[in-house]
Amino acid sequence: MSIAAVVAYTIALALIPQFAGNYETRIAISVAMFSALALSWNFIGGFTGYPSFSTAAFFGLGCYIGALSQRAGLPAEAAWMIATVGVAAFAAALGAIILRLKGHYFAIGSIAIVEVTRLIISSWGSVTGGGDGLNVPLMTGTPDVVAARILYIMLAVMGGAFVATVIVDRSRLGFGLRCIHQNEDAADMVGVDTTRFKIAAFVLSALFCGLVGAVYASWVGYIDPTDSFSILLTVKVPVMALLGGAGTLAGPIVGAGVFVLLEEFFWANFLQWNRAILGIIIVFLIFFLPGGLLKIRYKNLLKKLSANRSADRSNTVSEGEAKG
Amino acid sequence: MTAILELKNVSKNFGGVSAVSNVSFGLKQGEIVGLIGPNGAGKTTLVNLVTGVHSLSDGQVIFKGEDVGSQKPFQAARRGLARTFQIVQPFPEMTVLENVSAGAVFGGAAGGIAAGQEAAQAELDFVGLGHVANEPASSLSLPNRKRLELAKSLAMKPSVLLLDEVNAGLNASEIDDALKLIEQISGRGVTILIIEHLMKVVLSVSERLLVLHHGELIADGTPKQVVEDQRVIEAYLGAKFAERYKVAG
Amino acid sequence: DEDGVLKIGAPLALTGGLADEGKKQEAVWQLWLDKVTANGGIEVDGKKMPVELVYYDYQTDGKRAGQLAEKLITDDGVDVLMAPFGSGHTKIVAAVAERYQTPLVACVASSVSVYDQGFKYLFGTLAPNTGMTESMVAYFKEKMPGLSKVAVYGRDDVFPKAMATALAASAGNAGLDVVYNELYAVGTMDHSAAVSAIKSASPDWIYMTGYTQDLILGRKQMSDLGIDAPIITMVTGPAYAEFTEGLGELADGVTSSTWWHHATSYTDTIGAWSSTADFYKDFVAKFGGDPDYVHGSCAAAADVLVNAVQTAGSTDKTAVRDALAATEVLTFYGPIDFGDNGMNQGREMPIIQVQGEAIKVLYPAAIADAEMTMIK
Amino acid sequence: MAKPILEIDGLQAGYGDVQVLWDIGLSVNEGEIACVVGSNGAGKTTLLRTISGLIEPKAGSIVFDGEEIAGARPDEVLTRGIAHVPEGRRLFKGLTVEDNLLLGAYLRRDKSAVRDDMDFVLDLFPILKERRLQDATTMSGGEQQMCAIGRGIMSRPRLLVIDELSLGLAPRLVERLSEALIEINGTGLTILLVEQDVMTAFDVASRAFVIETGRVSMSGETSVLGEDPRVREAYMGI
Amino acid sequence: MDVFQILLNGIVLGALYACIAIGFSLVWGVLNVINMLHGSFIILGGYLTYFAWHYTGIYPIILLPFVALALFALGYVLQHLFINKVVTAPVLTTLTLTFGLDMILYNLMTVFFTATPRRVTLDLGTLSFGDVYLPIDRLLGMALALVLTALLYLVMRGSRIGRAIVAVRMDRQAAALMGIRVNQVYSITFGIGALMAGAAGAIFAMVFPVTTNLTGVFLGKAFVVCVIGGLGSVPGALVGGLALGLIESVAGYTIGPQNAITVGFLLMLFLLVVRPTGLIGVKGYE
Ligand SMILES: Nc1ncnc2c1ncn2[C@@H]1O[C@H](COP(=O)(O)OP(=O)(O)OP(=O)(O)O)[C@@H](O)[C@H]1O
Ligand SMILES: Nc1ncnc2c1ncn2[C@@H]1O[C@H](COP(=O)(O)OP(=O)(O)OP(=O)(O)O)[C@@H](O)[C@H]1O
Ligand SMILES: [Mg+2]
Ligand SMILES: [Mg+2]
Repeated sequence: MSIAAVVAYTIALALIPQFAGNYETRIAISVAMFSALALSWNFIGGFTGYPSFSTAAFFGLGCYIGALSQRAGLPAEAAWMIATVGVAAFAAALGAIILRLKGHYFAIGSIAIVEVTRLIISSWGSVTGGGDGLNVPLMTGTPDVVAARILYIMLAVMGGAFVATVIVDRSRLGFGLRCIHQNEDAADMVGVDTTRFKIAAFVLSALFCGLVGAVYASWVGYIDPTDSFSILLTVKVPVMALLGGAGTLAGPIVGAGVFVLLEEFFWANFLQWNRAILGIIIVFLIFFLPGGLLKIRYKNLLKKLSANRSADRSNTVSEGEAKG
Repeated sequence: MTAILELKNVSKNFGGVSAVSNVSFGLKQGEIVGLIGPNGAGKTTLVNLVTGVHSLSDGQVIFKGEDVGSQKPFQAARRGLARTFQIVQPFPEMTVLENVSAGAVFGGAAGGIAAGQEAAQAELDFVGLGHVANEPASSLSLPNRKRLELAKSLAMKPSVLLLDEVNAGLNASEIDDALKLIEQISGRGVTILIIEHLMKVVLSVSERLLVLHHGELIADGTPKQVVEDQRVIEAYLGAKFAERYKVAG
Repeated sequence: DEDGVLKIGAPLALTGGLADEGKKQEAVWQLWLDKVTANGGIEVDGKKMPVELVYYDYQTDGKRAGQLAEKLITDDGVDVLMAPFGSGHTKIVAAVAERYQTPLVACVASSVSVYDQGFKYLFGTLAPNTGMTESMVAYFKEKMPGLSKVAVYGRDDVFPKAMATALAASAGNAGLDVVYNELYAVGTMDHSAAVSAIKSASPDWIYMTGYTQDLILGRKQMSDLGIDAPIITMVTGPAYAEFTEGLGELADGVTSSTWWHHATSYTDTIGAWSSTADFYKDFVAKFGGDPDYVHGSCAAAADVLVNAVQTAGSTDKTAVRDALAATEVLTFYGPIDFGDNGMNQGREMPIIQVQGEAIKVLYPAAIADAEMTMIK
Repeated sequence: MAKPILEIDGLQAGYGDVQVLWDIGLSVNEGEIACVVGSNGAGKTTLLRTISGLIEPKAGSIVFDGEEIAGARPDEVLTRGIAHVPEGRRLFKGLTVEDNLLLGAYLRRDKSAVRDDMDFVLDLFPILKERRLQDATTMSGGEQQMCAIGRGIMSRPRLLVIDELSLGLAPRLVERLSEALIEINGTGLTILLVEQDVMTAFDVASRAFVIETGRVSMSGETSVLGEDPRVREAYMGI
Repeated sequence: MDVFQILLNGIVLGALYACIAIGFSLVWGVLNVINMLHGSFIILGGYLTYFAWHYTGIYPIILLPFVALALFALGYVLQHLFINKVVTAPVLTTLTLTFGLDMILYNLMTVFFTATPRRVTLDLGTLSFGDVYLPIDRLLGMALALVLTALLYLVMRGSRIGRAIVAVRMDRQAAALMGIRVNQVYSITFGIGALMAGAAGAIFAMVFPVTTNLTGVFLGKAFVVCVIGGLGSVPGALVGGLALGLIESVAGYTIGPQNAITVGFLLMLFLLVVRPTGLIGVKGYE
């Protein structure tokens, strides 16, 4: 069911250049791009339950590897492939180290990765241009053609990430990742090779980000460390996945679409307050849609609105149960 | 006949604390062996050493003739060394069936996920949880969670099963059912090491008893020998128990 | 536009890190627009053409700046664009403008790296950094004959880095000894280590670039750690009022160079204001404080755009571009003459110094209103 | 006729949508040791949690010493004089035995009396005196249970409620603890005990309540109940 | 001597870093919440101090306790109204929540205070010992930071609320059974976290220019310090702060300021992997 819906949605997005202008196409590109990022994040954050904030590191590295390859004279397509492979390899190596961390520690480690990669890229000026950023060869063709092309590519990446999600969900890998999410020690004990599974999830979560980053670099024509390794991006992407429903198949796509459109709307209409409004949406989301849009249970929603009186107690007991 | 699982001079230190020191024993194929000892004697630690949760400070663990001293827990599981946790470790938001399937899919022989579910359902019926197969694991009461642990490890088709206090919290009548279960498992040819403070359980099913005290093995013999051992009474059983036991004969 | 309106678009950083700069752009453009509208629009081909200004906040987020530039071109149908603050974001917007063949005037981007991409639709009102650094080195050598050692310390960000690099090169070429030459990473909170290192190199001249908050702290730490270099230059520090406010007495004696200062006096100029004094009067009347180079350059950018439309006789993008390329005019901000790469060339840029509470112009001699003093 | 200190009537409680206690009615007399037995999942722990305020009841009343305490917060219940020793001991990791005991007296302001009670507890459990400065959670299970009980006593309660006294403890320790409980009770403290090992529970307590699926199904003197064939079959395996 | 100057710079800076990190560490260690608001709290403290000083001329040190109390109130209320409701949820939830709250606070600050850097221009001068200089405002800042750290340490060790905080950190249910009102303790802890941030902000306003642009930088420092020193531990934050100050100072001098921050982050990553408990793990009452 949700697979059919995603296919229909993808086709609808793909038709936008035919019916609407470049501005709408650009939004569609953003939607596809963030959907792909959120789907990627879902492998590690949704399935595996590891609070990863490394998205921007993978995205940024993808930008830079893609840009540098193109500047070295490779055609764009080859540059994108190199970026994908490079970022995946980076994630595999990194995963072996930081996936030993759990919970908050992992969260911190993954944020630190973003900072460290940013700092290294910016201080390695001789290769990366440092704070000056890099110009990426512009794609040839009229703006309409370029925009449509970028849209199709981003949609293809999103489609690829979704297909990967479906496959993983139905395979041993997905089952194992869910086990790890629930209880890692127990997963280990029933024979899940947790290290390998987690690295696989981490690599999956990096691979599409790297690709998206490289395509993005070709699209915008100029990248710099601050924009490529943005902390905001690294938090936004998980929020999108949560908004739609982390761990579900189509949730990240729903979340990314809704988020991008909301952002667009508030930003166009509440100039000065758009950040605060986004903050309010996040707060609202945490309280009223903890399972995401795809898991709304309206009965509970009403209850939530009226409850919370006995927070003192419910907290303490649920904690007690968690400890067995 | 050689032992299926053998520990040779196994030791474990945590920082300065020596939790297990120089323990050696073997389990013969098909045997049920009880492991008792005061709280903190090192029983759980021993299980953790055998299943690769902790690394050995010293000594060897030999399973089916192979030195497995440096294995990871998942490797132990795939080799056929299954265990239950003293502090139960379910996958709380999965159904009971999914919990057990995980054992079948990853630790057992089951090929795909569907085959795993089938095997899991069979084990659930076996331990008496068939009727709650589709409930979330978090809704089970503690003893049922322990049974779930048991089903999960059975689904892994183990050749050696290490049971760490699976019966704690059961009352005397419930224990009787549990005993039958253990005997049936043993009937499948599974070698069992059972840790329990409930003497009723240990004494009824064990063919042999090991006693751990301050990390050292202080007795290894038939239940009768062990229960009458003065050191065991002093360290573990207490005078009153010894008296009751004598009276009961 | 076909409908006879000149539509100018601009993505602006009205919130986020560069909000203060973005708001300056917004303010001065509003001033400019009011002036133009009061005249009934601009005169093109003998007819009055109204001018419309469309801008959006891009939240100091580069991605958004590009997205907005595209929205402005395709959705709002603007005829020409003006770029936001800073070389980095200008680059992003320039790529979009180039793709849509829409003329873009960059008013606050001076790094050559912005202009060396062969873009045809990009023009900048600021002059190349090197011009600024070379004249500064020459001027200081003249004022302080013993000047031999210079320390350069800059933020690793497009513009500050470009300035630091240019100065180090200019100083080296002029035979000065560059005794310290380092960049600091974005996100550096404290400058003790660098300032101590600079101190042990005992330079005669310290040249630091960065955001205002960096410069305030840097200046303060130089004093705290006992540095006694006679010349301290901070770019663009003193050009902004916040710098002097944030530093108080410590600002005294700090030099800087800037692309424009209101003490310059150009007369008989094209555009909305007929002289620098005219602009200054209007600005002070509306905002109270003094304008800085951002204000000047941005207003002048609007002027040259209008001038190009008038020369072209229409808002046709290609025609306007060609007219811009051929521009050679005098505005209240000074002469504007776009070179081959689109940058404004051949200007003499002022060197300024904080003296007491005020900003004084030291150079060029024609507009100087004070003698340089050394920091004790 | 002994005076009841705790009277529970028509109590219903549970977790979220799951109701566990359906209709609990029981009373504990001042100065006695009473016990609650029942099979797994019958709701014993839930009952204790409801008494101590960790769970809010859905219906029913809990009267302690003449005052209604149903729905009160844990700190309010403790202030009134009920201390709860939870299942699994739950000692504070990283704190010494002494600090753990002092936390039991968290709500008390009478410093010198707290000192006296500390001495009392350390005399009652001499092993704790030896381990006063050891991290409490590094002790053996039985020692930890003693510490948990001691911590309960430190609040100077009038009613001490203990969940699963013997769970996971070596037989010898269970024996020692039973003796200790009787000794504490001798100082006038009322005790309500939950225990799976019915044999041990009946040795210690004078009266018992049997809970089945959230209801009290039988109650009475342990000497009488201990002979009841239904109890013997269902709970003592005889 | 250069060496002394570098070490001294590092120590003074380190004490200020510690001050940034303590509140953050406490909230993380006790509530298990990564408080993304922390950077904004510090800046808010800085702005409040600046404006109060600017308009009344009252000496910032006198303002410090008031600013700190104002932040305590803000923190208490935020925890009480929002964070307490999800405090047992997974990391991702609480982190995202505080991130959302931070976006709101940040937006409010940029609208009301703008991003213009502000500084309390007291300029107290500098002490010099031969070639080694010690700025008086920094010395004062360090002293205040150390006093605050010591006070908090004493509170944690000696006071009732300190004991309650520690108990809750270990086991909330058991703490509730000791009569501790868990949610209230949470709110107080979060309030103390904000209070320390406010105090740090007040100190910073005297030493550094305050601007909203710096919230992320402060937050980043807090992260690094906490991980280096050990979560939830007051002495840990002090050790972590000093370590980071020294590292940045030495690295900035020897390998250049461009890489100094990278070194700090790398050290943090390294420690995370080899010793997640930090240099000083939490033990008992700290
Ligand atoms: N990870 C660890 N770190 C430090 N010490 C440990 C660790 N695990 C166990 N210990 C210590 O090792 C000793 C043995 O503990 P273990 O859990 O094996 O005892 P046990 O015999 O299973 O006791 P029980 O019957 O109470 O379950 C104890 O003193 C315990 O505190
Ligand atoms: N936190 C919880 N959330 C939901 N259900 C729970 C929770 N805790 C217990 N239950 C359920 O409530 C019922 C009663 O549990 P309770 O722990 O009160 O039983 P008990 O009599 O103490 O049993 P035991 O002998 O196992 O300790 C069980 O069915 C259990 O599954
Ligand atoms: Mg054990
Ligand atoms: Mg119970």
